[in-house]
Amino acid sequence: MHISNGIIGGPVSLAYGVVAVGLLVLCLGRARQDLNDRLAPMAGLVAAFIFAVQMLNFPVLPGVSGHLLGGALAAALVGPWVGALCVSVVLIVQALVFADGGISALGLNISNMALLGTAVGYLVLVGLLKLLPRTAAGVGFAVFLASIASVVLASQGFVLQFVLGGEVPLTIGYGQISATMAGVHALIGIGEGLIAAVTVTTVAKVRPDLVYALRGARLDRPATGGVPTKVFVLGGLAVAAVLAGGASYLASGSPDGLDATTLEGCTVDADGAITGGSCIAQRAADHELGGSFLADYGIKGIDNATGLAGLIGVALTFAIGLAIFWTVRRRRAAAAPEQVPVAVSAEK
Amino acid sequence: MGAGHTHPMYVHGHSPVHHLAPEVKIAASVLFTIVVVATPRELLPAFGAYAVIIAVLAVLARIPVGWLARRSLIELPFVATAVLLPFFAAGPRTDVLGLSVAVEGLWAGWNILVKGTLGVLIALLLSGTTPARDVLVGLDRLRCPQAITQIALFMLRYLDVLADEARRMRIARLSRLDDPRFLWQVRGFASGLGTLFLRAFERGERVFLAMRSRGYTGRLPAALHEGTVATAGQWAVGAAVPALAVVVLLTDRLLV
Amino acid sequence: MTALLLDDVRYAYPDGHQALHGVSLRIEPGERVALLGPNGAGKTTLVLHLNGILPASGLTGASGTVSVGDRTVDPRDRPGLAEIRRRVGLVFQDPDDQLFLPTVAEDVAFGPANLGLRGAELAARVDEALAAVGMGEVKDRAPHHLSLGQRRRVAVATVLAMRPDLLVMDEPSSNLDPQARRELAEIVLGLDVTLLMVTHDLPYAMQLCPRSVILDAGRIVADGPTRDLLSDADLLARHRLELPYGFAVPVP
Amino acid sequence: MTALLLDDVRYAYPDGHQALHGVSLRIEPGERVALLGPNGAGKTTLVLHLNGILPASGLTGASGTVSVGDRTVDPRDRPGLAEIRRRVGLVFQDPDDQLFLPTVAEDVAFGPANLGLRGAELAARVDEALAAVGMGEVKDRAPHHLSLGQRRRVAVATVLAMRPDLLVMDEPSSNLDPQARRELAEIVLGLDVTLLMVTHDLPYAMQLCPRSVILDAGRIVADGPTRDLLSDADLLARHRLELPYGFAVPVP
Ligand SMILES: Nc1ncnc2c1ncn2[C@@H]1O[C@H](COP(=O)(O)OP(=O)(O)OP(=O)(O)O)[C@@H](O)[C@H]1O
Ligand SMILES: Nc1ncnc2c1ncn2[C@@H]1O[C@H](COP(=O)(O)OP(=O)(O)OP(=O)(O)O)[C@@H](O)[C@H]1O
Ligand SMILES: [Mg+2]
Ligand SMILES: [Mg+2]
Repeated sequence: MHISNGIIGGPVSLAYGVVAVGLLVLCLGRARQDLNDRLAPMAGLVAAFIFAVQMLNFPVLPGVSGHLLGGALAAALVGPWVGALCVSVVLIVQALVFADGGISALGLNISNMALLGTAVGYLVLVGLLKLLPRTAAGVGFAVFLASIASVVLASQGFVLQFVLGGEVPLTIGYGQISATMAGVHALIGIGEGLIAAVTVTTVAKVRPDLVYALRGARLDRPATGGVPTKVFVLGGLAVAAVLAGGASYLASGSPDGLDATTLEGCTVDADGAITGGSCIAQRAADHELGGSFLADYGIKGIDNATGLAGLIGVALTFAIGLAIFWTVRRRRAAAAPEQVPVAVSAEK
Repeated sequence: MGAGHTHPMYVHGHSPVHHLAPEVKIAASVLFTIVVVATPRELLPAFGAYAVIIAVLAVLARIPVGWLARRSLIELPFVATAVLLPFFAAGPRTDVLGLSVAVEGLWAGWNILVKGTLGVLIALLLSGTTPARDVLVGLDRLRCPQAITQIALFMLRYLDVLADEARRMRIARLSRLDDPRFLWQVRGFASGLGTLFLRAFERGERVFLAMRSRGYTGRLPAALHEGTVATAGQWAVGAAVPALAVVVLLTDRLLV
Repeated sequence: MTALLLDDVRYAYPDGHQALHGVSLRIEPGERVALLGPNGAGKTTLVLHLNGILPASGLTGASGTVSVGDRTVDPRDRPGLAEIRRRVGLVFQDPDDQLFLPTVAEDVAFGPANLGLRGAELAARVDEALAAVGMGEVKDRAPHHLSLGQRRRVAVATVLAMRPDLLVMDEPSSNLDPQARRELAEIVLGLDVTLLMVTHDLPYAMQLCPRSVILDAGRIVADGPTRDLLSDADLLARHRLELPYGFAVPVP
Repeated sequence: MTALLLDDVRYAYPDGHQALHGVSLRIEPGERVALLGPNGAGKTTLVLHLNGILPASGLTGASGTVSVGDRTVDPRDRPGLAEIRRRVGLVFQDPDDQLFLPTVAEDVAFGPANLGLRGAELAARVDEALAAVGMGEVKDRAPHHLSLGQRRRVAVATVLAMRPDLLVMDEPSSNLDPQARRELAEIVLGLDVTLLMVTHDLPYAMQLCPRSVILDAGRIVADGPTRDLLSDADLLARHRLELPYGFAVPVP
């Protein structure tokens, strides 16, 4: 979800830059306690891993790319403070060394992906870990859902930035943009959730000492100390509610400026533009993929269905997540099964 | 294996731009980009002038045009989707080539396209003339917090380790009669990914400990890159670029 | 039919470093040959040619042909490569290049499973190979959590389990404890395979291989009975080889 | 003052595997000691304790104390650790763990630069160390583009360049060609350091180290003059050690 230069106005970019620096300083302060001999290389690996998975990206909106974000993975393995630093490092290096994401949009990108994404991922994850059984499947499922939540919410962070500082008034409402972003990112979130869940469960099984979210305890053993359970459960539930409800609320918001003629022209032209874009180098396939999402949402926008599309995306995500969780769980009919249904229904 | 061999974006060379200290180049790039972004989108000649500055720098750095073009293509699709904006924007409309487009949208699309592209080119000039590790050295000298440079250093090293471990695992599979397409079968892929992560971590951890046992304290010893510290002259040269951009911006402002 | 035939093999690494300058070699079925030579001579590079890992297809700087039995290695011919890899079992110099699955048992089973073995037969093959190298106990542990010598033994087992026709081992005895080294020698002597073994351990070469080849700077500089080569102190000294402290060529 | 003192060191890896079951050892300044033992005995694990790499701070399953000279290894005491790491030079069993910078020269310079050397003095130190292992020519190449034996030699150079008081080497001779192995022995014999060397090469141990210690299953099972230990065939056999083919303990 890199934003390039020139999409968000100068003052808003600057404001976000200031906020990002402020929060990063906070993270640095907290990270100093965490960044010991063991965590330093892990932080580097997490950053490298995120860097690698972010290479697979495609356009979702003009000047904005879609790809895995990695905030929840980072939060699970190195904790929220170092995790936010890891993702920030990825973004800084990408901007400076790989010319990916605008240098002037660094504050925006860090706010969305590093700060918002990691924070949401961590809250949801820790909340779910309190509810789910401490088995490999439980941890994997928690990471899976946390990833989806973090990706979708980070995408909404962009929408907020666009509302505040978009350089141009659009015919499509913010609700639709929000739904588009949520829908696309719910799908991205599923992919990211699977990758993150596999990675974290593998590490948790062999080297539980490396999984920050488990606080060094082995699986199947209750964690000691920490913040009261209630806080995290409530936090996780609140985020899930925002996730499910927020998108639809935004989407049903204002179909302002909707005009049948404009939209007709828009779909046709959008197609034209996509064909134009697909000739660009080797990215053709990815590009068409991104483009078609956009076109789809454009068409459906006519009858206000975009909001629904976003909501369906989120719901679908959870459904698929549940299905995977159930199959995995049935396969390893393991410890503490009676806890699970409670957790799942609460999550819904 | 080791770190710092990742120079995917580095064009080897010995130009004056290559020899400029990394901290100077970073500061100049960031400032230049900010000037570009701060330029009102209507000042067309200013953008032309920026493009000329970039072209001159590219020639000085002896960066092949083909390389710049190929590299910027990677990022360009995201910027180029800006051509969609004229169709989505609200407000008064006009006809271009028989299509009805929004004036405001045209400007907005142009804004993203030109600032995005110039930004990409500036960043490419930086990364094409500065090895990744030197960028970190530069950040370090610009007083970037050590936690960040250290994570970044490990990140670059781990990119190598990941690639290297992935290569080893691939060869191991191949030589024992695996069809690489198997890699994409979900189970194999999933367990492969997890194992890759763990292996890479443990390799990297051992390398880290080996570094520690040779006295590493969180920052590369300055003696290893003493030769590249910026002189006052270099700072002056570096400052000239954004300064020139500001001059362009101001004169254009006054003229238009 | 020769087991292995190399004809004027040249190879330059992608960074431009020329590692092989025209190597020709012929090994008959059932022969056991030691490949000797100083560090950086190109032994590993040569070995990686034997089942088509090098040269990468389309690479310039590589020429010559490698044939295994009646087949020629050709990176573009995938079924042909698969057949060659079935015949040639390669033990890498670095065990980390060989082991990649989460448990030792899975890793050893990987090759035979690709050959089509299943179920009890596969399990038996795995157990047999692990028992041969004395690593039956570590079956369910993760390879990357073993000591280096244990990893090397498991690496040998992964290849033994495939029962190759041509066994190629790159310094198999390094990091092995003395008994494991002798046991490996006994295993190899008991197998009915063609063997090409890279080693710096000249007594070990003497013990296992009647014939030796010396590679230096990417060229074969000597080829003959091991006993003769090892008795020629001048030859050895020219190529950074020498008999170790306290060792004398045993009188036959 | 003893150079190295271990007192009842126990260690379990994070996956729960207990590698050291109480090791006590004392080495006097200037002694050269060989650490022998079968694969998986815990030699590498022990060696990693000597400069505070293991145990990681806060890890359960680890106990005992390690002292180097007048200092005790304590993972929480950072300045103390830095001092210990200055004194102890550790050559890892796997050179890939040791080399990580883009060129050989930089890698060798890394340690001395951390000690505060700069400019001409640093360059001289690097050249000297590389010359000692015969790797002066590969100075500007990338370590991961070297052969395994070349990498091992460079790894030794990275530690020699730091001029440690206590030199600890984990199987330094494996993958070295025979001449390089002898040259390494000569270098070590020429240095005025305390030496602890892990090896499976018993003649090499005999040549370099007057005293040997045998570690098996995480416990020290023998400690004495190398000549005596190597002459005790029963003892050796009990711990998977044996003299190689063709070697006889030279008569003094
Ligand atoms: N990946 C690589 N890229 C470039 N050069 C390489 C690479 N690997 C090896 N070389 C070079 O090729 C030459 C031959 O290397 P090779 O690994 O074949 O030697 P070797 O005979 O196996 O040595 P050793 O006994 O040390 O294992 C050496 O000079 C080495 O530096
Ligand atoms: N990272 C690890 N995690 C878990 N167990 C390990 C790890 N490394 C080693 N072990 C185990 O600890 C024991 C001691 O290993 P160590 O590497 O110290 O052996 P070693 O004496 O050096 O053997 P070798 O001669 O083969 O190098 C072995 O049983 C090994 O399987
Ligand atoms: Mg080799
Ligand atoms: Mg060892």
